[in-house]
Amino acid sequence: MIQFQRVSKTYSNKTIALTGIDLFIEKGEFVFLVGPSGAGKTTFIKLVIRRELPTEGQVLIGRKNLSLMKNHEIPIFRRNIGVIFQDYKLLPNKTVFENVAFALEVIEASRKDVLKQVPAVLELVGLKDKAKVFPTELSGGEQQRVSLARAIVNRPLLLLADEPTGNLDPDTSWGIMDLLMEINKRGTTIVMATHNKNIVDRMRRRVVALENGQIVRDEQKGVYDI
Amino acid sequence: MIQFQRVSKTYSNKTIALTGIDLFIEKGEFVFLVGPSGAGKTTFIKLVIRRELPTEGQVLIGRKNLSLMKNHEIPIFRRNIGVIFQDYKLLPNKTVFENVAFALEVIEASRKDVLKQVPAVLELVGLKDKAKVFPTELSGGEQQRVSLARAIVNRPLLLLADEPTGNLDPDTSWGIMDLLMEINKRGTTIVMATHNKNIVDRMRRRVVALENGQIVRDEQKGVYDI
Amino acid sequence: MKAKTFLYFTKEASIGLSRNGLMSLAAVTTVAFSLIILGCFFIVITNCIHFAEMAKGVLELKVYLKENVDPAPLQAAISEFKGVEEVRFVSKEEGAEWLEKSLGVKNLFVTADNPLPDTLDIRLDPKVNVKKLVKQLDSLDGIDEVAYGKTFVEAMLIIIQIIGVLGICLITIIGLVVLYIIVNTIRLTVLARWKEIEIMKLVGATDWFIRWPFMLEGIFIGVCGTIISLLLLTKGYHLLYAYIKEAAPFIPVLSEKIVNYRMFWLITMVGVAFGAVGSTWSIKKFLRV
Amino acid sequence: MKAKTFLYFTKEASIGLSRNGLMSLAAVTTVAFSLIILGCFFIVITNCIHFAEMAKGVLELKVYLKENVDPAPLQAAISEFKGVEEVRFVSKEEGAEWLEKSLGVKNLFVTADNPLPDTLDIRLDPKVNVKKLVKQLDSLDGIDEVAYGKTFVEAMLIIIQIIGVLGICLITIIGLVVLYIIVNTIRLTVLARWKEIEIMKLVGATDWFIRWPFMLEGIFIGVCGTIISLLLLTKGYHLLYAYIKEAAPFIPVLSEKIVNYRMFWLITMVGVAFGAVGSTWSIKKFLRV
Ligand SMILES: Nc1ncnc2c1ncn2[C@@H]1O[C@H](COP(=O)(O)OP(=O)(O)OP(=O)(O)O)[C@@H](O)[C@H]1O
Ligand SMILES: Nc1ncnc2c1ncn2[C@@H]1O[C@H](COP(=O)(O)OP(=O)(O)OP(=O)(O)O)[C@@H](O)[C@H]1O
Ligand SMILES: [Mg+2]
Ligand SMILES: [Mg+2]
Repeated sequence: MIQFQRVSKTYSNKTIALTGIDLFIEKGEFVFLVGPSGAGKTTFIKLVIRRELPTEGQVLIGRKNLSLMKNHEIPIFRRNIGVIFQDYKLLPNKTVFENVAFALEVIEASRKDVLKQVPAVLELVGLKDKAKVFPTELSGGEQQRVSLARAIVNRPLLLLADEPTGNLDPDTSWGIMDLLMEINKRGTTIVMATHNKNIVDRMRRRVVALENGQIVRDEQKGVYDI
Repeated sequence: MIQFQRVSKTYSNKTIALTGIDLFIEKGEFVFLVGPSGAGKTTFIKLVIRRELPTEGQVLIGRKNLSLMKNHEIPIFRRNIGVIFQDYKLLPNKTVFENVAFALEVIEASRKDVLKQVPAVLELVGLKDKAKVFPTELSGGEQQRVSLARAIVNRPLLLLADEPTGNLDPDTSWGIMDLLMEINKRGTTIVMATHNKNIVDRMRRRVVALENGQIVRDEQKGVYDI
Repeated sequence: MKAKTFLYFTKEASIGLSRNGLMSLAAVTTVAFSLIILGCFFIVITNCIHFAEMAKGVLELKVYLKENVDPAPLQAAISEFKGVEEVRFVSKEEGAEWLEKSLGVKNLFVTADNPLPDTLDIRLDPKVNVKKLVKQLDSLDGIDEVAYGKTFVEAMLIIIQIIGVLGICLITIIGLVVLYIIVNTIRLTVLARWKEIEIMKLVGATDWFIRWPFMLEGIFIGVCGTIISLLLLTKGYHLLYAYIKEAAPFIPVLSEKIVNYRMFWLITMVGVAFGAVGSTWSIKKFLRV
Repeated sequence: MKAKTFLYFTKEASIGLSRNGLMSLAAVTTVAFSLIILGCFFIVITNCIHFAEMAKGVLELKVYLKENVDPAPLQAAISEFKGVEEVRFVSKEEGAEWLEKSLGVKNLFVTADNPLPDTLDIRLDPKVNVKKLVKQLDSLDGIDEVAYGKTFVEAMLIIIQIIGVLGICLITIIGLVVLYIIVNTIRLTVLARWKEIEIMKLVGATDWFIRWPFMLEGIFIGVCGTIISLLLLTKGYHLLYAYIKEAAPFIPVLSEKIVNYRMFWLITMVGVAFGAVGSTWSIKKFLRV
């Protein structure tokens, strides 16, 4: 599903975010991406959704080499990937409902589908009451869950979650994790960047640890620390 | 230091965020504010810095009743409070250095002080190398630490930290907690809203638990859960 | 594009406008006011040109004939010259009559010979080259003098020409400036929202999917600006027209109907088209995500 | 305010401008272009008014005297009338001379009596009320007719007056519109940054601390726009002046020096002052945090 071949990423201000990453993630896997602040987790995710291009090496998603992808292919490509952004990236001028619906509007889903699926997914993340509210009127954790709802509403093949429980209390976090596991069971590949030791340690899934832009550990059924 | 007298807050869209809060926090205390997502923790902090006014009841900081405070007093009042915002609230057009320096510029500190204290505090939060970089070029955890640096640079009497470790790995989080305890020891009152069970449980400080806008628990040397 | 999608775009555009209320308002008023400037210029300049055109109608050259010359062949020859619209023969007797009338005296030449010459009055085509025409006339046999009003005619023609040239230059400059202001204003509203565009792209929206609502917003801003400016301009011209017809009925002012008609097209095209272009062109930069 | 703080504000403003490059550029060009419109209008209108003023210099009324009337007392009386600038006596002999010259014939009245009347040529004050003056003249003894060019004079005076009134109305309207556009443009740049203002307030900045850099930015945008527009306008007027002096030297165009001087003040005031006002006024709303 995801294949990194000797990938390096240096930002335009010369910050080296990733160096020589070699990684293969299979379809249906659930992978934790861990590592200290600034290790390159978000950069990894940006490379996967082609928000950034690698300065060296190749990123392959499915059979697509992202560096060779044409401009008009990008939107179509991104529709198969759900992303929970670390900074949520909600549209400030749209209500919660509209924000989630947007992921369906772009694939020109029917009105009926929108009206059915959006409330359902908002129910799942516990924000049924907040449908008509704007993101600026939400608490941090609520915004995070809207981002999650938008990421999963069109049942993507690949789900990238960047610190999806950073602003959630443990109970809500576990609720979200149950949801992600459920989605994973239905076949969605999940890559989750996280600092939540409790979750990683209890789930015992594959753990890829980054440090200074390099992979320092890659374990099946791993834990947060060494 | 902080006194809430039967405080209620209903937002303009009729969301009830806090109801009947009675709370007294003494000078020099270290208080954890816990509670599920949407419980009203951020609203509490907004009331303390007079970002919002209570719809009912009184908020007293020091001897000041915030509802009676005159407009021109507000900036002066806020300068004695450091805030780590949940969404960081960094100025996008200023570098890391300038963002931190801003808290000193507003009190018209001398150039010398700025050049001395800003690098020192950036060193403390581990962002010495990032001084010349813009917030958009930082990772989530790095932005969070800039917000922290700005909050503490002018040695405020009161420090409000809204989820200050949400995007930090456990090691860095503990580093930050050590820093906060150090500051607390020097006499600064600290109120910290958090979801980090590990930290709360290990520190054993006063815990105020909110739920649905009400205080459900207020323990000295408390833990995260009941 | 499905009808449903287009409907969606329209809804999006109107939502975008209303939720960015302050910005939209600022943009609409700026567009309206720029168009008012354009309209004012247009009114002034078309009327100046109209005035000049009218003035052309009264241009004349006078040719004095030598005594006892047959005017008919000369009249025919001059009619063929370039820049000549009409040639009228005025006999010495008619000339005397006219002189008596304009001097307010009677029987000017009853006791004496009429010393006035026979005359050919030449009405000129506005595109005439006066100098060349005068040379041609001078070279004709039987002509005593080409005289009356020569410099006046030349001056008038040049003024008319200058009004035309400057008018067109000015309206072009102002038109471009107004266009720029409109495009730029809409650009500013888009610049403020580049983050939204980025987010949309990250969620998988195609460029067109993003562009359409912005374009419709631009068009809508253009339409609103157009309507407001047209209302004010037609009202303004109505008042101006009444004022001038009252104060100076002899000034040839263009009728409201003509001005409103031309202005409608000018303003609508500029306002609407460039509202759309402005927004489309502005988001281009931000679509590269 | 400490000098250090002011320095800080200036630094802040220039940083703000450069880091919002695209927005600043858009704002500067919009301001410059609006001022160019104002300048164009100003040039056209001041020249029209100047032209009209010049035209006033040639206004005359002619009064024909009855035969054998002594002109001196009449001349003295008329000089006292309101709206009269100068009264000149033209005897019948002088009149005949003038007529001979302008008709191009000689010895017009050698064989006959000179039938022309003695005349008083009255040069008018531009502020004259022609109808009233004519009535006054008619009531005088010894006057045969007030005749020559009456309607022409009346028409000219009204046209001159209309040019003045309309010119001032137009320049005021355009001035206000340009002001509005400038204020609004700067407003749009501030609107895009209201979040920054909120953050600054939350960190303890006073209103003035926030306002100053924005105000300086506004002034700077105004200054840049002013400089650009003045350069283009003076260059443009230079070309126009040369063109008209070449093509139609008889048209009285205002000298470059006068226009540039007046325009400099108008544009600088509008551009700079309202750059500052625009930004200050715009952030007001966002300071309530
Ligand atoms: N847009 C950017 N431009 C320049 N440098 C950047 C940019 N984004 C991130 N960086 C830098 O690249 C490095 C890796 O950043 P990244 O966001 O991938 O870290 P991360 O692992 O997600 O950290 P965190 O846990 O704090 O979110 C950091 O040093 C960061 O400062
Ligand atoms: N500006 C606002 N306008 C309207 N409602 C708001 C606003 N801010 C917050 N709320 C609502 O008030 C309630 C309390 O929000 P608050 O941000 O205080 O929660 P919180 O305890 O900080 O949650 P979290 O842990 O997710 O940050 C929530 O239901 C939220 O939706
Ligand atoms: Mg990150
Ligand atoms: Mg919160």
